[in-house]
Amino acid sequence: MTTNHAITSRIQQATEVDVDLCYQCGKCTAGCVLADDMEFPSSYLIRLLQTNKEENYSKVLKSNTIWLCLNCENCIGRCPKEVDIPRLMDYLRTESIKRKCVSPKAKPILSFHKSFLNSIRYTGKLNEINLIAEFKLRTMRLWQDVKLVPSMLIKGKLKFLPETVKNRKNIIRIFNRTIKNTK
Amino acid sequence: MSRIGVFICHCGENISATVDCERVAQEAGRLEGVEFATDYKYMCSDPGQTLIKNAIKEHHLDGVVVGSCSPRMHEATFRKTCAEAGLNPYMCEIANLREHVSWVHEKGEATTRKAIQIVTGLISKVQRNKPLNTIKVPVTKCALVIGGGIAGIQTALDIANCGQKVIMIEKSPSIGGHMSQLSETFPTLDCSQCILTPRMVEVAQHPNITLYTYAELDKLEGFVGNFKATIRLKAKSIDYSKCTGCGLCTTKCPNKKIPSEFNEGLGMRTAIYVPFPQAVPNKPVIDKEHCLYYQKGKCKICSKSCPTGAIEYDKPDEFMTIEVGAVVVTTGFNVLKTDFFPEYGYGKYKDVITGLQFERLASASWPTLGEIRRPSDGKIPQKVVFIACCGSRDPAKGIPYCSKICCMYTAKHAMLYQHKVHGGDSTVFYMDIRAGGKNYEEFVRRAIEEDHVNYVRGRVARVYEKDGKLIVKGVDTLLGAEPVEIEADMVVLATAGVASKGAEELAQKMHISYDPYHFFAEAHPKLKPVETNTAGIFLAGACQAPKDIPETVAAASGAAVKVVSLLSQENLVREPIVAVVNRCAPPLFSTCVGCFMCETICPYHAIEHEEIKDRKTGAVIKTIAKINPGLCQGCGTCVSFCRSKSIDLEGYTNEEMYTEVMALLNH
Amino acid sequence: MKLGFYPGCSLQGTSREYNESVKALAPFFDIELIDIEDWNCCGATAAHSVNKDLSLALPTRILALAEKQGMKEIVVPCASCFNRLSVTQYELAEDKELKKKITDTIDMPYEGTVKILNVVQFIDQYIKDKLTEKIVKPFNYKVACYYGCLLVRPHKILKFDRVEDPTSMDELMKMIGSTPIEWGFKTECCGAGLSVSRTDLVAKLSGNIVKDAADRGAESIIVACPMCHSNLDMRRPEINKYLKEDVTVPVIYLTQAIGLAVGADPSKLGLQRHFVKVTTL
Amino acid sequence: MEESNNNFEPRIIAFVCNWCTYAGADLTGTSRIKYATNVEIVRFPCTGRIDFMLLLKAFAGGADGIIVSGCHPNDCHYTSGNFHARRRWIVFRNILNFLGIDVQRIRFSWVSAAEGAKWADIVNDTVKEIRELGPYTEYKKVANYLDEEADSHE
Amino acid sequence: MNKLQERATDLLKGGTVKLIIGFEQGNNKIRPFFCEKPEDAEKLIYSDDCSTNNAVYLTKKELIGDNKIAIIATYKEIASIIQLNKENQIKKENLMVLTVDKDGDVTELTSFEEMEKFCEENTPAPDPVVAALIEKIDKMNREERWAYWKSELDKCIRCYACRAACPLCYCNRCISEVNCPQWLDPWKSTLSNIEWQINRVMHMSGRCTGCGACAKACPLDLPIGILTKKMSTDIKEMLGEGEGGNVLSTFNPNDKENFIH
Repeated sequence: MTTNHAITSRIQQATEVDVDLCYQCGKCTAGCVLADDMEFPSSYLIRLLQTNKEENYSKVLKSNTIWLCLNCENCIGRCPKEVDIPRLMDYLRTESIKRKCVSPKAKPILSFHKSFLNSIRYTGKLNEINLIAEFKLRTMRLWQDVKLVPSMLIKGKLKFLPETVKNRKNIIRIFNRTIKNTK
Repeated sequence: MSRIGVFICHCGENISATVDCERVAQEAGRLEGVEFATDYKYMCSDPGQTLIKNAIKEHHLDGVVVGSCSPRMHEATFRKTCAEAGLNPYMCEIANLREHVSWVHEKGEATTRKAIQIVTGLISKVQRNKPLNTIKVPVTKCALVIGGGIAGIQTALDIANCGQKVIMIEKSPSIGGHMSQLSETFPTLDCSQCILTPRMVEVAQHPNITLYTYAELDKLEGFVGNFKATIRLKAKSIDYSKCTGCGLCTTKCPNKKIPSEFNEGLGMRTAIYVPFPQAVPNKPVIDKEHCLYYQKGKCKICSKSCPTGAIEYDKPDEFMTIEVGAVVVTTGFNVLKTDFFPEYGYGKYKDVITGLQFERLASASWPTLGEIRRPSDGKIPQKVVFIACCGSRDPAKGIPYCSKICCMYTAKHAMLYQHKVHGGDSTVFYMDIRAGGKNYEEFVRRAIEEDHVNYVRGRVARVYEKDGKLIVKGVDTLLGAEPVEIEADMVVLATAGVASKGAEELAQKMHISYDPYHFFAEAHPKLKPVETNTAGIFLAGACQAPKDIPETVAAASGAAVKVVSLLSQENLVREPIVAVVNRCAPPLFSTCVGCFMCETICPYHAIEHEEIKDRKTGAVIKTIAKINPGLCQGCGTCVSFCRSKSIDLEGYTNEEMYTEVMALLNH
Repeated sequence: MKLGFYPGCSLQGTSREYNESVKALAPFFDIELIDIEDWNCCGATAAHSVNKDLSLALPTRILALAEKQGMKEIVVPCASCFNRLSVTQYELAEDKELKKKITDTIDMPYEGTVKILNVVQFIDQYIKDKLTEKIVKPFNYKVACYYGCLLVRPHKILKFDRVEDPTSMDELMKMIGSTPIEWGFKTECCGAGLSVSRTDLVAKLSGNIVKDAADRGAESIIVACPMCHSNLDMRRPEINKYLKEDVTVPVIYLTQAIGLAVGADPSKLGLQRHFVKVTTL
Repeated sequence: MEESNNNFEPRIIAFVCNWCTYAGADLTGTSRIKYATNVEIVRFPCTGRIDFMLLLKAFAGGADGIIVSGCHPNDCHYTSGNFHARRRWIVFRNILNFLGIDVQRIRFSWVSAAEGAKWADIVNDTVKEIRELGPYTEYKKVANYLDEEADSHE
Repeated sequence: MNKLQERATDLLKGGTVKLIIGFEQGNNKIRPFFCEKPEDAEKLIYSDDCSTNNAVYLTKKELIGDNKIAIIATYKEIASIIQLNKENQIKKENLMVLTVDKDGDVTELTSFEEMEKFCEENTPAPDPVVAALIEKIDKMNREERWAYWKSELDKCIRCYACRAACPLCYCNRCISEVNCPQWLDPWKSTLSNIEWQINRVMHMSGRCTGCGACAKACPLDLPIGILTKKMSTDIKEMLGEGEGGNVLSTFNPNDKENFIH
């Protein structure tokens, strides 16, 4: 595309979010609980997209901002122009994975999401032990939360045997049709 | 047999260069009913007009077709020429041979033939034309001004000073409006009441102005020059002819805990009250909703304390019908209250206030004599945050438009605060500073440069209270969107200006249009800014859109001139191009069958019901439509809608138009 | 009275006590909660972070199962599941093509007719009227009601309570004898999905919440979301490390508090499963 | 009377409102933009005034094509005449089409007082289209039944 | 006597109404019956097989004068009465609307809300013959349509039975009688026959209740009923429901079309 709004148009097509609606009031950032921890906060991210410059777009996709976003919806709840930032973040994360440019700082977060989905891919339900085990392997954070395990067991909060959905084929089919790879 | 005269103009060479004008005249002359036909170089010139006049007299013409430039150019000229020769001006039609023929076609047979066809069509039309007389409507020499804020005051005074009568109605107990609530005014920082109150008094004392407070418009009928307004005079429960305004009653009233409208709920008033010390008229009314006597049937302390026996309970509202020639609507605006804003606490924090409330806190007439103390505990706030664009430019929850006045008053507030609280710290969160206006930008810069108000570009997401402080979570977008958190003692919201309550209902009563936000709509955004689409009804001030005082006063004077120019005429003269419902012999009286489906089609509400009554018994025989010629603007939409062809449009009748079309084609 | 019930994964594992307390409360009001047969995980944050279609397909399967099993209303105690199911229902209702695509993906018919109730709505609708008369032991404490994000946002879709400063839980707590406090973090995010992957951030966010409640004298924090609970409760050591103080205010599910008030057995309400001891109560 | 399509000159009547299209056509003139001579303009105060019967009568009177034009939506001098007209044409056009009357021969348009060039384009387009369609013989035949009968008696 | 006849007898005997417009069994078909005397009440029957829409009589001053009358109404009459009322042609205080259910019980519909409700509940199924014919014509190309209508309407003898049968054609003076200008040639000709039908349909737009009385009245059985039917369907599709059938004298700024350029 040779237009001067290729990036924003593509985003709008995929998500129905029109980033040009944003007039940079910053209210989203002002209310964001993690704004301080992000490389740059949401309103700045939108400004980067508004420029429609490829280098700014890749800056966005490489940032940890999109992974830190908790989808708590504080931003859209208050946005005077109803720019759906959470939905935008979902899209940017997917794009970031596609382009294989996930921020190294955000790798644990993505690993967690993948472990989570893998856990339900085969059983249909989440098993927290499997989830934690896979997450630890993926991130090599072998000692994290180990202290929690005994007390969790005592309190009956962990189950070793995974519960499964009866119609497992159905679940696997859903995964195969939507997301082929969770590695 | 008709005697039509045809006059073909060469327009120098503008027409004759491509149209054979001589031949057009010749061919026209051969047509049935044409008595005289000629061509001439400049028909609009003096000799040209004399030629027409002479021909009319000499040949006893009963109709004229001038083939010349566009009727939008010279129709009025030639009609006047005909009138001067004793021919009814509406017996003259213009064939547009210049803009629609000679200037758009090449020279040739087809072009001349087209000219002949156009002339032919109009010759046939003019044969069907009827002489019409301009409509004269008498004018009632009095104006009604609805609303007694600065807009209404200025309008009323300007009209009255031109020697015309004015009736002003104001729904609250005193005139003065929002301006009377303000402390100082931008960009000069002069005291609002000091400049306003003399004018309020002038209104009350002006021999040409009759003021009714506590009064509302109930009904408006009629049309330009001839309105009939019904006014509801709400019962004040006080006989003003006896009341001396001593105020004793207000000190005795036991119900003292009613949030005062004038003080935006920050102060309290009694049930019998004068809204503020400088009120005009300076006499109390009883607020029935809060009066113990009206609510519980007991009390009457005010009556007992009144030295003149002026209190009169249980008098009903009265209705008064007045006749006026023009109406000016100056009903002003409202601002959103703090409870509109969830993220700023739904109005539950006492120290989160609106700009209008800040005006009261900063006003010299406030109990603290203008010393700024916060509402919750009366402490002097050391840190104040001002938030601009509260509800404005917020299509999601507020209103999409810019309220326009907030940038300036917020700068003024911050400046007043800095002047009054030495060592105080004020922050303004803004998105853009819109300070277009004489001395406005300079004013805002002064706030920043001289009074050191901290301007931060960004919106505030949330305000919450902790340990007696208001935590304001904002952002500085100029620092790469850096979150900013301020622990403030008071937060002032520049809440959006919105249409006044009941604006929609009022507009419907008057048949004027309003925009999606219920602000009244002007007839043209640029060229008719104080007119409405209904002739004779004008607008001024913030009932039209948020406006500051200078703009409001300018609009008010503008509206006043429109009213005065209307009222200074004995009669309104209107083009007779209006629709009429036919009448015929009994027993039909009219072919109109009274289905009234045409009522909704008329943009001017000109279609009325007319009862045809038996002359002897007075019994209604039939109800038919009647077009009010004062309201009708002559669009003719009702004419082509009417199934039984009972309505026709003078100047463009069915027969005239039918004949023109058929004649065009038959030639 | 029978109602459909979707527990979700958390309520089967880390948040067993939430499940137990909802189930323990129901019989007091003659309500039977019936699990959706063969339910699956809703996909939570992970699914919509990684793939939109998946994040819609998983909840759609759940709703389709409920429809198939003849349920008109389902109670979804987990705020995250409630949010995902509601958002999915809304999005599919808004976009017919999307609905077709997703129903094709799950190989099941889906209409979108099931009404989804969160735990507060469930109590409001089926318990509130009879609540006062059933109280045997008023829950007489100062409490901070914590709503979190997923219960109230996005307001356009969930249409639940006031989006800022909601009050429905406070009303219920008042009914059982508590004094809800005014505080500033009712709807601020606890860090939710980052619990495992970025525990440091969760400690900070949840820490701010716990501290504000404790500073204002709350004797317990009332929640209606398993994620909020596990962050505020299970992550307390990390929180206290971040706060550099020992905050001991316990975190209790709304259903547990009501359960105690109507006289349910504390062990059946799962109070013993909490990390921050509920000794004061 | 048979005219071959090549040198067939259609008769077209334009029904226009005074405030927008008539003024627009005046602007075409003042801008000296040239267009075909086949169109004659009839001036109405408003499109709302244009009776559908006049359109039928124009065909009956021998018009091969018709132009109806007025102010753009929201620009009506009388605020809503064109909105009413639009509804009228929506219904009318459907009825004509159902009856097999050639609605392609009626060109509806909005031309503002500033669109002098658009007016010229519309006229030229319409003339071209009608020229391609040929004379509206089938309607004329129905309309001139008296002539036809006279012809057959000869 | 059945319940209807009993009620009619009572109404006339007590002088509640001066006239009851209903139906009676004619020689081979049901026909309108004007019952003025109590002893005639036994002739009254209830049937929706009558080809006439009796609401047509409600605007005939010479028939009803200023008297209170009753009408035995089926769906057709009630739908027309609702529309007539919107057009200010009904004096409600002088009109009693009676209907009979399948058990023979007589109900009086006292308010227009009740009548609207009745119509909602008793909307007849669309006539498949009409629908099929419309579909057939829609499928024709324009030339075929023109040929079809030209040959059909050529037969019209301009007896105006369609006008006389229609309860909503109540004008004091029909456009066909206007002679300044003479919009329609007063005699039978293909052109003026077509023009007449276009006028009739345009004038019915938004108002037609679809009772079909026009078509049933046509002595030549011309398919004129499908013109109004087609128009009504199109209007609903393109413009939605107008206010009070007032389709051509109301508007929506967002009305959609695709032919104005």
